[in-house]
Amino acid sequence: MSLEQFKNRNVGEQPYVLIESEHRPKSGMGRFQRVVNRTFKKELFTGLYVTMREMINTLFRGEMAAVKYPFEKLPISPRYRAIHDMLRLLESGHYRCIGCGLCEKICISNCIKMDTRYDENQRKEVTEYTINFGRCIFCGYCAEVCPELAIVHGGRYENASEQRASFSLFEDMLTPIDALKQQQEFDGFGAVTPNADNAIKKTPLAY
Amino acid sequence: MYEQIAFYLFSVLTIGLFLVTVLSKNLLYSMTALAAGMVMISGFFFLLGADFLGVVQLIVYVGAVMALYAFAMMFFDATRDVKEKNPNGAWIFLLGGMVALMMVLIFSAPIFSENIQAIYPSIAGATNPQSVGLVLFTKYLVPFEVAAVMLLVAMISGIILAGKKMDQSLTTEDDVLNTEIITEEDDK
Amino acid sequence: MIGLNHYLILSGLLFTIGLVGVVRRKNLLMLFFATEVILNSANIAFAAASHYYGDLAGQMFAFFIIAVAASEVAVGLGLLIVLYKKHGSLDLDDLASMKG
Amino acid sequence: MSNEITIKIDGIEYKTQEGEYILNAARANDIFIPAICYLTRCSPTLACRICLVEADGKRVYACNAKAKAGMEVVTSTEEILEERRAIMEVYDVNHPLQCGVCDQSGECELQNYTLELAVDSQSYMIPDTKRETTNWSSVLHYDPGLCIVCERCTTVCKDMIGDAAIKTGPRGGTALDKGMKDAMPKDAYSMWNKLQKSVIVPSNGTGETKCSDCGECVAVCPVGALVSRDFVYTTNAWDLKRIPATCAHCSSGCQIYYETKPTSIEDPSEKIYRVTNEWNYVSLCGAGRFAYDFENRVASKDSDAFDKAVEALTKADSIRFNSVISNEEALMLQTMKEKFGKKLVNADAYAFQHFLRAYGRPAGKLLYGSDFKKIMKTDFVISVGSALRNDNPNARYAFNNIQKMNKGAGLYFHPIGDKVIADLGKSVETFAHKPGLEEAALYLILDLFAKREELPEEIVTYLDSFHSKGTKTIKEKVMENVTSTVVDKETGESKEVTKKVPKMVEKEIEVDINSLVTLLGGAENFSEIFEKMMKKKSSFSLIVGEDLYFHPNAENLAGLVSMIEKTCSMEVVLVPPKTNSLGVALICDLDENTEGYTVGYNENGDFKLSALGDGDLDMPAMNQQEGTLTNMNKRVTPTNAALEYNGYELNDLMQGLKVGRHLTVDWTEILADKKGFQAIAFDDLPNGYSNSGEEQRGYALKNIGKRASHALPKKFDENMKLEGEIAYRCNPQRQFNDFTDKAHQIFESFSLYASPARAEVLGEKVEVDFGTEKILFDVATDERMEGDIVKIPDFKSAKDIYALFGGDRFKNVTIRKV
Amino acid sequence: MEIVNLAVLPEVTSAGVAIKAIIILAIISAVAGFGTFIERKVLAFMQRRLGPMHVGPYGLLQIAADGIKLFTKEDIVPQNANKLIFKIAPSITAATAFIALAAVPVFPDFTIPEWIPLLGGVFVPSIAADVNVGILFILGMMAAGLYGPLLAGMAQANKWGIIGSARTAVQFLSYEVVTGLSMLAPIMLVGSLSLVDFNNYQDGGFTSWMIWQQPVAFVLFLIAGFAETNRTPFDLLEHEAEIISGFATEYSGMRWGMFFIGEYANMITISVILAVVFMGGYNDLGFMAGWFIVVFKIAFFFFLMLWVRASWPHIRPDQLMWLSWKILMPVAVVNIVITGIVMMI
Repeated sequence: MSLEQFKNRNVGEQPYVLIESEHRPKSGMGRFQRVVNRTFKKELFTGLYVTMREMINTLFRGEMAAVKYPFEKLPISPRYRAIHDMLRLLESGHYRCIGCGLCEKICISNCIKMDTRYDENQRKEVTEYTINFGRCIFCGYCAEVCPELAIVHGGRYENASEQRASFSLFEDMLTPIDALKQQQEFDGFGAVTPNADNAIKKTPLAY
Repeated sequence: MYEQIAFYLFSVLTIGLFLVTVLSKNLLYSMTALAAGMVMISGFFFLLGADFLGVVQLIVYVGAVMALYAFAMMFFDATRDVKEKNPNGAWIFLLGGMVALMMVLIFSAPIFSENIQAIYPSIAGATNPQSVGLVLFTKYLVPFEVAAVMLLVAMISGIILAGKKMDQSLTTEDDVLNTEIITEEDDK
Repeated sequence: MIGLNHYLILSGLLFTIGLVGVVRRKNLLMLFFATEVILNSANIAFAAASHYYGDLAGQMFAFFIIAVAASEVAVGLGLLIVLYKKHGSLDLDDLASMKG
Repeated sequence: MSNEITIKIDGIEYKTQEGEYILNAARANDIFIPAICYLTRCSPTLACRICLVEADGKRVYACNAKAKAGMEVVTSTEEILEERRAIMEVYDVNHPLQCGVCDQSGECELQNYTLELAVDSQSYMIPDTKRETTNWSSVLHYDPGLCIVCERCTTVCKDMIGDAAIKTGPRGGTALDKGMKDAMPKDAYSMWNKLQKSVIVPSNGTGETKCSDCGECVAVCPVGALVSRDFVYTTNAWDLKRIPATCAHCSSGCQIYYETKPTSIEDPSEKIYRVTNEWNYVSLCGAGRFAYDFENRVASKDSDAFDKAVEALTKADSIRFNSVISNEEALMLQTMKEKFGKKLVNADAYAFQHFLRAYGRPAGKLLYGSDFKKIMKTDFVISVGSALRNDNPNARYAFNNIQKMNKGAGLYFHPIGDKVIADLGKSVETFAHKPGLEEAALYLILDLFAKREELPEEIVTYLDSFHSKGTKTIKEKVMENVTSTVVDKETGESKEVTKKVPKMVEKEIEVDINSLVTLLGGAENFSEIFEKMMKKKSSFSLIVGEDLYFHPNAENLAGLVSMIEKTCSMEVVLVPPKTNSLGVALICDLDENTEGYTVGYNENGDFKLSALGDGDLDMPAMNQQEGTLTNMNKRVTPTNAALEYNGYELNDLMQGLKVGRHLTVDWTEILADKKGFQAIAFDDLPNGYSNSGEEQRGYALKNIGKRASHALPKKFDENMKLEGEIAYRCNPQRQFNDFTDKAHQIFESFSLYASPARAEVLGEKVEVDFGTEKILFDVATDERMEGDIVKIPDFKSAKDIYALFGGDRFKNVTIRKV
Repeated sequence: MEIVNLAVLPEVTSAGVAIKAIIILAIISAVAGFGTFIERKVLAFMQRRLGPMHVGPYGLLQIAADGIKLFTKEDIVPQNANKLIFKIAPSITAATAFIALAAVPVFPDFTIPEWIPLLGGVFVPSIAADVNVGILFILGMMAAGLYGPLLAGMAQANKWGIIGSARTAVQFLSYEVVTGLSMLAPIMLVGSLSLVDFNNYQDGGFTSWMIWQQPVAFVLFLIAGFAETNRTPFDLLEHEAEIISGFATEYSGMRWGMFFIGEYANMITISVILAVVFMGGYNDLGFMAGWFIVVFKIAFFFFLMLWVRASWPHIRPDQLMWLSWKILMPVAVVNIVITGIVMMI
């Protein structure tokens, strides 16, 4: 945007409101009146009143806003994008990751690494899977690209570490098998779109 | 007993601190030592029953005068050592010693004369501030007023001297000629 | 017992210290400090005399000395600042523009 | 050879050769015609039918139709597009949606063409058939579920490799609904019909291929159906870093890519996951493809050992090495010889150097005249003195390819019979002659192919002395006229009809009997066979192998080969015995025997420098160093370091001796001083192929001429042939040297190899008495060998087999059962 | 340096003075430390937070944790600093604050009951050193207290420190004038400089409190008190948003902690003076004992300081000067004149 355009841009359409600034008193008397007004009517004692009211509300009416963080945590939005979770299949309990490596490929900070092998059941098995949280920028591409909805962002946001690079291994991120029933799945990021069934072109693969 | 201990303690401290003041190369040390010495001197005043004088010493000397010195020192570089060519010390100390001796002799003259009468004797039953007030506002009223005027004049002249275009350099003659007295404008 | 002599001797010593400072130092601020020392030594002498003779005149003088000292500081410091701004130094040897 | 013609493709004129397939002509000119099943150097398979184009208004398959002058080709029309789309849809029917875990991981041609032809819906369906994955061999993994039966693998195995180890077999799938035929495009239907019936199976009827495990089928597979067993599900192709290199196992010097990636999450050091090649232009052998993990992992520089090595080199009198080194290293060793007077000893290159010099003397050339590129264009190939299957896989591929692609013929002279060679084509004649009679073989070739007028008198007389007249009874078919009376049923008329009836008649004819053929163990009716073989043949080639270099009369043989080249208008190529024997032979001035204190480089010595990790100082293996190799196509090809090497290399030692350069590759440019090499910096060497298949790797050596000196070849002595128990110094296939042995996927053992019949006699373990030394060997059976001669491998340098054989490849030995 | 004028109080034994001194030192220093806890709690509540919670029940032992932290922290002395002055400065703040307390009567005088061993029967005076210039002494000592931040700022070779000490000099000098002048009117009424006399002057119950006679002086002293103790909204000496930490920029560990102890002791001194001079002191109020009710008075002023801190923003240095010289000082002078006129009439 050139300077000319910048100056001529139409400000009027935007919802700006001009605030009337207080008139500066000209005479000494006016100034005195302003001091008196400020002191007794508006500012000083209103300030004291507000803080006192808050204190009373806090102490006696239970309007305490603080959460004792390490001991109690606020529920986090299911859409929150923190440390990754590896999900399991709800039916069998087997982990969903098939080791396709798409997350590894798409990761823009190059922090996902996996080792795979050919297992006894002739399937691709993920032997190790790590995310370097020193590098991860939580962009969510991995969750978006995952064809099996195996990797999603979870709500674990405490990722401070003593080391520059903190790694999470597959087991750390995987839903514990006994917590399988609590595994939640939400519409939205990294999930099947609500109208996914309609979007797929019907192919006669009825067999 | 207490008086003696206090006197000697204060004496040693005062002399030491004032020596530091006079001999130190560092302005900050000098200033600090001088201020501390002032506090000690107020201690003497308390010992001598001049409570009011002691408090005035504390408030005026320690609280105001020395603070002004400190404030002025911020314009100079207080952490740097003072570089000055000191003349040969021996002569000065000899001279100083002789003067001291003479002073002591002069001051101790009253010891031998017992006939000195108190012009303004202490008022019995009045506390020190009361008696000071009584004397000050009767016999010394005119000097007191003069002193007050003098202080006022000093204050104004100090402001004018130091306040001249504080933000500008005064290194050229022209600047000095062109400077105006700037009074603080009320822009509130 | 502490007598007047003690105070007078103390006062004399302090005066000497102040005097040595005044003669010896070349830095204007140091000169001021030394002057303060001299003034205080006088104050002690006055207060002591006042105490031992039961005469309040001594204290009165001390008050006036304090007042003079305060005035001196106000004017003197203003002058010092002007000087420093002009010459960049407070050394007496440097302030020799009037020297023939 | 053939004439240059002009054809029009999509309205633009292009030049191509007459008889070239349209598809190849288009590809050479960077025009895209989709094709799945066609392989450039193989015969058209016609399985995919997707290369459909319109030539002069008719629909033809571009891979199969030859270009004619003035032909107008349209690569895509509405109908063709529809047809192609239908074909791709059919290919996608029931193809598992496992792209996420498929090892092809994006390099998939099925994916590419599906997208290219915009297949976004499916019009056809059929029940799927369950197909189990199988392992065909130690290296081949086949998933028929993913297979689209394009038959590339079978084609390459037959036409290029010559194993023909796999073929299409029945799938057992549901038959197509007949109604489909009308409902869908014709070609798509027939393609589907075939696809629905077949999968790929080993052609020997068992579950295992028992082939030479070259893995070329894996390379050409367009989908993830054929994968190396070691590679299955270990990584995605996109994670691999491709490092262009030259295979360092045999003298073919094939172009390869080492594909590397960090080993695992715990171990960040790079590891080679697989080797790939430009399979359209070059074929690898099993060693090249699977023997890649021969690197010498060294933790750090061992300065003590280095100091000792410098000391050892300073006081050494001779340096012993083999030819698995780069040209640069050879030059360094030569520099050491020139500067410090060390003797350079290299068993394999020494013989080759001598042979090469003797061969070049009469011709006035430094090098042999031809290369394998040219040989593959000929239609009659002769191999002398090389166990083709084992010595050089690429020579064998060329031999085979000539039979399959050029409708060629071949003669194979070798004392040990080889079933694979015999099976390469009907027109291949093998001579299992006695060892020592190689001269006779060359004289036979002279006799058969030489233009008599160009030969010296003496030779003509000498050759004529082998011919004699004889008679032979043959049966001949003669047509006789037989007249009979036939009654017409309708009219009742009788008619005389004359018919021609064949009749066999015995006949005596006069034949020319060649005693050389008899001597070499040729077929009785060789002259007739040869007459058939020579039909429609125009170009000839000769592959000369290692046996000749190590022959007692090597010099005479070299003279004969030279004469053959001159008088028979034959393309001649010598197969260097080891990786860089040609380079070493050209660069180094070799000595015969060691003397005094010896430093061995990958060989035994008083002080051993070794890239195998068993020496006194570690050296980098060929996949850890940069440099150039001289291959048998007389090309100087660059190779790059695929893996990290932390230790010292030879150049560091040279620096220790104050004659080093900054980098090893700084030596590349100064190779130019030597015999045909050029002054090109290593970093400027190209490494690739053009679309038309032109090789652009490094540069070709110049064949510098020199003064010719003529000497007539000597006559041969029939008594030189060896009788009795004979051992032959020959490696099992896929084993070439210590490095292939080190690789984990190559496991051919260091044993005595014998034909099945002989192995049965020998039992499990034998002691071989070389006269000077006795060695215990396990007996291994080589299913494809024939005859009584046993093979003793030389790939372990530690065993010093060369010394035991004493400069010959055949040796009379005593074998005792243990 | 306590000035103990034994001649003035002949009935007071040195044991009593010592006990009083110990009481003051022990209680005030404890309260000064505890003040930080109170402050954090009160500020937290006013911002709907919990404040310190984890050390001890309701965070009561937070002060101990803070103390341990301050004592064990590394004592950093900057390389270019004037090291001696840098080290002395914090103790000046703390020392002057406690010396000033020597002349402050917090509780009425009492005699320790006979049944207490060793100390039974000792008379404990209401004031440790009842100098007849008590109120002026306190003001003087608090004026001397300005050397703490002043020297600290000048000694640390840091430009924020210099700015901090400059502000110290300006702010303390200006507001000493206001404190002195505002206190003058009550002094005129009482006719004595001794705080005990102030207390006795107001023994007539609620209505005789000085605040009703001198409301202007009360407000002026209250405002000046905030400035003298370096409390919000006048905490320009170490205003983080402007000058990092002002005079305390380079301080760490216990030296930094001493500034705080001094500040809290000064807060208590000001609270006590306000309670004694204007709010009836430790006189009994109705049925409530004086020593009991005075605690509430002091606590109220202490709380007021926290309350104001939670409520009001900082002001600019020029506004501070403007307030001092153009509003408060003239008002104080006028107040004195009016008081004098009223007294004459």
